[in-house]
Amino acid sequence: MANTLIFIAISITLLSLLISLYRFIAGPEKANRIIAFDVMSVSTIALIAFISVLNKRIIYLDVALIYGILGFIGVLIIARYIEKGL
Amino acid sequence: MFIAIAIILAIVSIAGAIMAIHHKKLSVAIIASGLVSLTASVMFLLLAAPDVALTEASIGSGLTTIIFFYALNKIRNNHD
Amino acid sequence: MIKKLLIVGLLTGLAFMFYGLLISYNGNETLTGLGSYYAQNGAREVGAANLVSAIVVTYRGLDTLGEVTILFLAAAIIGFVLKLKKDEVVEARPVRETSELLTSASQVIVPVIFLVGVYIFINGHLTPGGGFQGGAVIASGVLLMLLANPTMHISHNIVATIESISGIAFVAIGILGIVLAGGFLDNRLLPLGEFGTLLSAGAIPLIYIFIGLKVGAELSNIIGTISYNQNEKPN
Amino acid sequence: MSENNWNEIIGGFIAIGGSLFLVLGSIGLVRMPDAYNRIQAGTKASTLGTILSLTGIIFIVPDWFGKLLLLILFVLITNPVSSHVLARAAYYTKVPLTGITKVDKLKETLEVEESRKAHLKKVRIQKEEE
Amino acid sequence: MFITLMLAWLLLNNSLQTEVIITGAIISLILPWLFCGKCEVFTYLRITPKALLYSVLFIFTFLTELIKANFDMAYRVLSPSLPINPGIVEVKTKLKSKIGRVILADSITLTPGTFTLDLKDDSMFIHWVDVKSTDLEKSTQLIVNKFEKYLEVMYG
Amino acid sequence: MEYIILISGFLLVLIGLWGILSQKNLIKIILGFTVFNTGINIVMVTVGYVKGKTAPILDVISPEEALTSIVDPVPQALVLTAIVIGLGVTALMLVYALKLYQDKKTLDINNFKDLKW
Repeated sequence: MANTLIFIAISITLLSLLISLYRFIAGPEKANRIIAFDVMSVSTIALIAFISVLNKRIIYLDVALIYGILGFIGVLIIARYIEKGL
Repeated sequence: MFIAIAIILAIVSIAGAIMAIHHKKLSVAIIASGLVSLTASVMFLLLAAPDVALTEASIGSGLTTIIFFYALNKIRNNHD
Repeated sequence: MIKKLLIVGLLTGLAFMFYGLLISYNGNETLTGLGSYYAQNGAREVGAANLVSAIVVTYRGLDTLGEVTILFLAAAIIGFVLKLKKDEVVEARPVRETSELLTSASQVIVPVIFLVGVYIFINGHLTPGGGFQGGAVIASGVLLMLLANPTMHISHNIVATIESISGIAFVAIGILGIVLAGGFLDNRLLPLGEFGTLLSAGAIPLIYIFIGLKVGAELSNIIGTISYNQNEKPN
Repeated sequence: MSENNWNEIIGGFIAIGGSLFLVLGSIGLVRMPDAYNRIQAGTKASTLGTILSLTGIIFIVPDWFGKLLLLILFVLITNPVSSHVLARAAYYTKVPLTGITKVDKLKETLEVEESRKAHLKKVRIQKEEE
Repeated sequence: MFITLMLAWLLLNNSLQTEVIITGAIISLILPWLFCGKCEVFTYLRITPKALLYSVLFIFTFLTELIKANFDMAYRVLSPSLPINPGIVEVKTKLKSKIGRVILADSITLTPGTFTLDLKDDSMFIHWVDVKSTDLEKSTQLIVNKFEKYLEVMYG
Repeated sequence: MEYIILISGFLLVLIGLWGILSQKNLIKIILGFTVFNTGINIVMVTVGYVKGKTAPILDVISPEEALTSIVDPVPQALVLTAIVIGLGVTALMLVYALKLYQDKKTLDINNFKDLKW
C-alpha cells in the first residue's frame, strides 16, 4: 500500500523535473536558467529520499545531504559570477 | 518503476549534454554540464552504488563546476 | 567540410562497436571472479562493513597512495603555472560587496558543513563515503567562506603544514603495517573490534582521517590558487 | 500491524501532497512573466514540497527521524538564502522587470544615492581645484 | 555553538552509543576552536522562559504562514488570468542582531507573495507579488510585524 | 533498467567525443572531455551491476549471506579512483587553457599554430 502511494509521488516528482527542464532549455536569460537549475536540484533531493525508502537503506540519505550542500554552493557561485563579484 | 525514473533521467542527461556541447554562451554550457553530472549521480544511486554517487555529486558536479567558473571569470576579466 | 564527414564516419564506427557490446550484454545474474572473493572474505579479513572502502584502502592501498600523489602533483603544477608571471601589473578589479544576509547565514552554515565532512570521513567504513568525499565537502566549506568574504585569502602555510603532516602520517601507518602485521597498509595493526560499530575495522578510520585532511587541504589549495585574483596590488 | 499500516498510508498521502506542490512550483516557473515572479513561485513551492515529502517519509519509516530532520532544517535554511542571492544578482545585472510592475522603491533609493555620490564627488573636485 | 554542533552530530549519526557520543564531543570541541571569530552569531541568544515560549509561538506562526503562502501561490499559478500585481516596496525593521535579521529575512521570503531583495542598514527592499500599499508604514505593518514581535523578544 | 542506463552512457560518450572533435573553443573541448568521462563511468558501473541485488555495504545484511545479495564492488572502487583523478586532469587542462589565453588573447584552437609544420 505504502509502495503504491510512493510510486504515485515519484511519478509526480518526475513530471515536475520535466516541466522545469523546459524552463531550463527555453529560459531567455541566464537568471531564469539558474532558477530552473535550483528547483531541479531541490526536487531531486525528494526523489533520492523516495528511492531510499523503496530500497529500505538509510545510507542513501547521506547522498541527499551532500546533494543539498553542493547544489546550494553551486547556485551561490553562479549567482556571484553573473553579478561580477567572484 | 525504476525504469520510468531511468528513462526520465536519460532524457534529462542527454538534453543537458547536447546543450553543453552546442550552446553559444559558455556559462550556460557549463551549467548544463553540471546538470549532466547531477543526473549521472542519481543513475549511480539506481545502480546500487552509493559510494560512487556521493563521489560524483561532490567532486564531479560540485568542484568541477566551481573550477570552470573561476577560470571563466579570469578570462572575462582579461577580456573587458 | 571533409573534416566533419570524417568525424561523423568515425563516430558511426564507434556507435556500431557499442551496438555490438550492447547486444552481447544481458545482465549479470551472479557475482564472478574477484568480486565473489571480496564478498566472501572481505568482511572477515578486514572487518569493514563498506566493502568498497575496504577495497580502496587495504586491498588496493597502493593505488590510493598514487591517487593522492597525483592530486598533490596537480595542485603543485597549478600553483606553478599560475604564479609564473609576476612582473605584469594588473589593476585591481572592483569586487561587488556581498549582501549582509549571505555573510551572516554563512557563519551558521559553514560549521555544519565542516561537521558533515568530518562525519563522512570518520564513518567511511560503515556508510558510503570516505576520505575523498569528505575532503571535497571540507573544500566546499572553505569555498563558502571565500564566497562570503571575497577579500579573504587562504594562508598557504597552514594548508601546506596540514597537508604534509597528514601525508607523512599516512605513509607511516603503511610502514607500521609492514612491521606489525602482514604488509604495507595492512589495517590489522589495531584490533578489529566489533563488526559494524564506529571504532571497528582496525586502522581504516585512522587512514581515512589522514586521507580526508590531505585531500581537503589539496583541493582548498587548488581553489585558493585559481581564485587568487590579483587583488593584492592596490591601484 | 494495523497501526503501522495506518502510519504508512498517512505518510504516503503527505508525500503525494509534497510532490503536488513541487509540480505547482514548476508550473509557476513556466507561466510567470518575469524572473522575479519565477523566483517567488520556485522558492516557496520547492521548499514546502520537499519538506512535506520528507515529513511523509518520517511517518513511513520512523527510525530515520534524525537524518530526515537534519535534511529538513538544512533545506529550510539554505533555500531562502540562495534565492535571495540569486534575486540580488539578477537585480543588479539589470534583468528587466515585467511591464505591469507598479512600484520600484529600490530603484528610487539607488538613484537618490547615486545623485548624492555624484554631488559629493563634484564638490570634492571643486575643492581640489580651488 | 558546542550545543548546536553536538545536536547536529547526534541527528546525523542517528544512534546513541557511547563511542559515537565521545567522538562527537571531541569534534564539536575542536571545530569552534578553529572558527573562534565566528562565535559572535550565537551570543545574542537569550535563554529565558519567555523567550522559549515565544520561539515555540514563532515556529507555529511560521508554519501556518508557510502553508498559507503555498495555497496562495497555487491559486495564483492555476487561475488562467494570472492575477499578479508585482512591485518592489521598502519596509523598516527594528532588529539589530545578525541572526535575528537572517531569520526575519528567511521568514519574509517564505510567506505569502513576498521575498527579500536587498538589505540596507535598517530598511529592507521586498518584492511583492500583489502590492496592497506603497506606503512605508502600512507595508511595514503588513509584512514585518507579525514576525518581528516574536523575534524581538528572542534575539533583541 | 540497466539497459536504458547503458544506452544513455554510450550516448553520452558519443556526444562527448563529437564535442571534442568538432568544437573550436578550448573551454568547449574541455567540457566535452568531462561529458565523455561521465559516460565512461556510467558504463563501467553498469557492467558491475547484478540484477536485483543491493549495495555492497553490510549494515543490514550479515556477512555470511553477502555472496548472494550484493553487487560487484570492484568496478565501483575503480570508478571512485577515476572520478577523483578526472578532477585533477580537468583542473590541469583548464589552467593550461588559461595560460594559452594569457599569451595569445584567444581561445580558438585554429590560432595555435606553433607546432604546425
